[in-house]
Amino acid sequence: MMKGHRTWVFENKPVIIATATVGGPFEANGRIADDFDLLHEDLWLGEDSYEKAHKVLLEEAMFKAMEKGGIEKEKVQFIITGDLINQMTPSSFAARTIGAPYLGVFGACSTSMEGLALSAFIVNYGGAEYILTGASSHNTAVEKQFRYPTEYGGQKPPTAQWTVTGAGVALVSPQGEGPRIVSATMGRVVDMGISDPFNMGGAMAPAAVDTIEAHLRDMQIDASYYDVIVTGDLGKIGREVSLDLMRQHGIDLKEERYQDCGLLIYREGQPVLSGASGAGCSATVVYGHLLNRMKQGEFKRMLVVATGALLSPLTFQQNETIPCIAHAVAIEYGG
Amino acid sequence: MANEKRKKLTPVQQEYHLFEKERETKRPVVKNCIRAFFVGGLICVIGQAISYFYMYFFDFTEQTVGNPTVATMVFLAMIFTGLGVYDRIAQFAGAGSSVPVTGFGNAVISAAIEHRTEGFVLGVGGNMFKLAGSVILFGTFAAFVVALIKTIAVKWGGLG
Amino acid sequence: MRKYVTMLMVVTLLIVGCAREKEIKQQSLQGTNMIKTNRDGTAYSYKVNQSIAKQAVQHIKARKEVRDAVAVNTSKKLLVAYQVKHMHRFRMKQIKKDIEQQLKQLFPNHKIIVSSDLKIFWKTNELRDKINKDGMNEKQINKQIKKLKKLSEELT
Amino acid sequence: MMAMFFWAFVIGGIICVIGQIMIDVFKLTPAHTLSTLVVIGAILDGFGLYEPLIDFAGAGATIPITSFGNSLVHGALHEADKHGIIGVLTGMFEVTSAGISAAIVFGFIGALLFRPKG
Repeated sequence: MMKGHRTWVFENKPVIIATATVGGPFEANGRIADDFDLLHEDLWLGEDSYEKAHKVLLEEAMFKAMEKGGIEKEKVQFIITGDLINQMTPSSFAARTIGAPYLGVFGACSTSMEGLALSAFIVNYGGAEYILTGASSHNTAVEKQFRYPTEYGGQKPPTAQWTVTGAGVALVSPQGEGPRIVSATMGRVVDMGISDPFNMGGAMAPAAVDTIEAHLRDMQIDASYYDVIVTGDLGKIGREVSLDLMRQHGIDLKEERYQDCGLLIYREGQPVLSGASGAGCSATVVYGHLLNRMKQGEFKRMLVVATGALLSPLTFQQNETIPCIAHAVAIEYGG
Repeated sequence: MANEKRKKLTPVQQEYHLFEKERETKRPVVKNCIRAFFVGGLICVIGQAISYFYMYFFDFTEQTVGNPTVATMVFLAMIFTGLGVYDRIAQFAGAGSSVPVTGFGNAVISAAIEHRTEGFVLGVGGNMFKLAGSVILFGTFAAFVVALIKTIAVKWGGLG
Repeated sequence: MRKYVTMLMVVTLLIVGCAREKEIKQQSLQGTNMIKTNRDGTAYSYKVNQSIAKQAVQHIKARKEVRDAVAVNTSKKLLVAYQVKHMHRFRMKQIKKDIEQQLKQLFPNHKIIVSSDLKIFWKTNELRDKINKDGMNEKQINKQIKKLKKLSEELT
Repeated sequence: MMAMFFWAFVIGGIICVIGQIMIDVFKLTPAHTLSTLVVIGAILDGFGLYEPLIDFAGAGATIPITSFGNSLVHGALHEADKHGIIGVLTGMFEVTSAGISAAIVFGFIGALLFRPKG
């Protein structure tokens, strides 16, 4: 049901019956390594190219999610995934392996919540029994495409972020045990004129604020309604900027209730500069770490605002600014 | 360049620009420069040592020793790039490791290694100069213009 | 684009400026001479008289820019290799011209070969020591000088 | 010889600092920075200033990428001296070829030997 201008409220509260996350070596050294289902020691995952490794990440996460949800791959009705690679080949190739109808979605690093919102919508209106949705990214595959060759010695400024190697997948179903999806607010493209591709957090912060504001307005609730509001990958700078922006707009948000996936995933001292980013960032942290904490009863209501920077290497070279987007999904458990 | 770009922005965007700038972690310019100075200087000292080595043991003069020295430095760049060390050094040293000829070598070699998965012809061959190509292009073209002007000036202007 | 060009010019000027400044600076750092030469810098030859070389070395060493010099000669040729004090190295081309001129005036009957190259300096030094010790004949020295001349003229 | 090492260190370091300033202050990409430095090297040699710098600082001036521009101009001028204006075109790579050919050869060998470590 539509509420306000751009929020869906799901009366049937679709359930995330199972999730799975897969990570790489860098994530294995991170803060939330225990929340991953599968961690790889080798960035290549035994494949002969980074792109293939990227595909394998997503495949493994999908199979693991199905295994945990106790279903066969024939029962999956839709796959809704996306990633950052040109023409989204890792997602498409992984979908080829599963063989279910496939909808590729692109929202850059906000893909995870875009997929989850769409899945919830379809499931809510009886469109499917089981939907696999997720997002993935692979550090070196993404670096290779967006920046320089991985072995190239270019100094990154302190505003830069580290692309996560990982895939997070959720299995969404109309009934079952697990966290429930109650509402979702779709983002609009916000461009505040930042053009530095090494400052994604600063570019994406206004998009996150825009979506959070819209969600609260549409739902007619206060920020304190949620036990925790989690942004996708704003990093240190983006988080600070967005907090100040919200204060400026009169939204009172307690600092400890405002988390960022990009800051949760890695340990202090890992050379990630401003924090983590990438489509896999919000996917792995939400589907792994945060839902685990939810199931342990740490919090009941969570709003996940995944943020994405919709740029390409081409637009950057053509001196375009970076348009950004954020999608919010509210998840509740217990209570 | 940054200013020109900013002019095209709307007032709201400009306001946000300033808002964001205030909260952005500044680049540690002074620290970076000091690091660049020491690492860059050190690489040049290594180059000088290699020069003396070639001059002492082979028939190279100060004039001709540049080529073997450069080749050796590029070779070292290959080893360090291949072992995955050069990008680590670069994150510390910045321009200190990219301005010396080793940085040029690193740009070529890293691209070559990276695109090996696309095959030797289309991958390695096609992408080798994707970073360093501009250096060759602008170096060659600038040299062409400079040399042309100078030649003309000397020949017909009686200069030089 | 204009900004880019201005920046380019600024940086160029900066480098030029810095380079000039260094030139004016005092000789604060002067390398020690690592090559040992005879006290007079020349050698006595049994067969070929090295007095011309001896004279040349004296004249060149008298110049304030020159740190060290070594020379050998035959009856027709004079090969002089010298090292410039570091702070004068910016003007090496000019110094070379001056020295060439000076030597031509001093020894009009000799073909003068001058080099400031370190390698040539080493080699000349070696050659001189050899003349000193073994007493090479005119032909042998000529051959060596020719070789060094060729080496000093190589560009790449 | 020690003076040579010292000045190689200082001049080489200074050139790298200029590059760092271009990256950090003028926000240029590495490719822009290196291209600019090469052009500066070519221009300096045009004014006859780079050669003295090499005399003075040795590897401190030959190792930074600026020397690339310098030697391109040098080769061109050398050939132009011998063969007139057409030499400008043909002589360009005469002196510089070592850097480029070394990069090509070792780049290919590198591709045969290594894979990116990430």
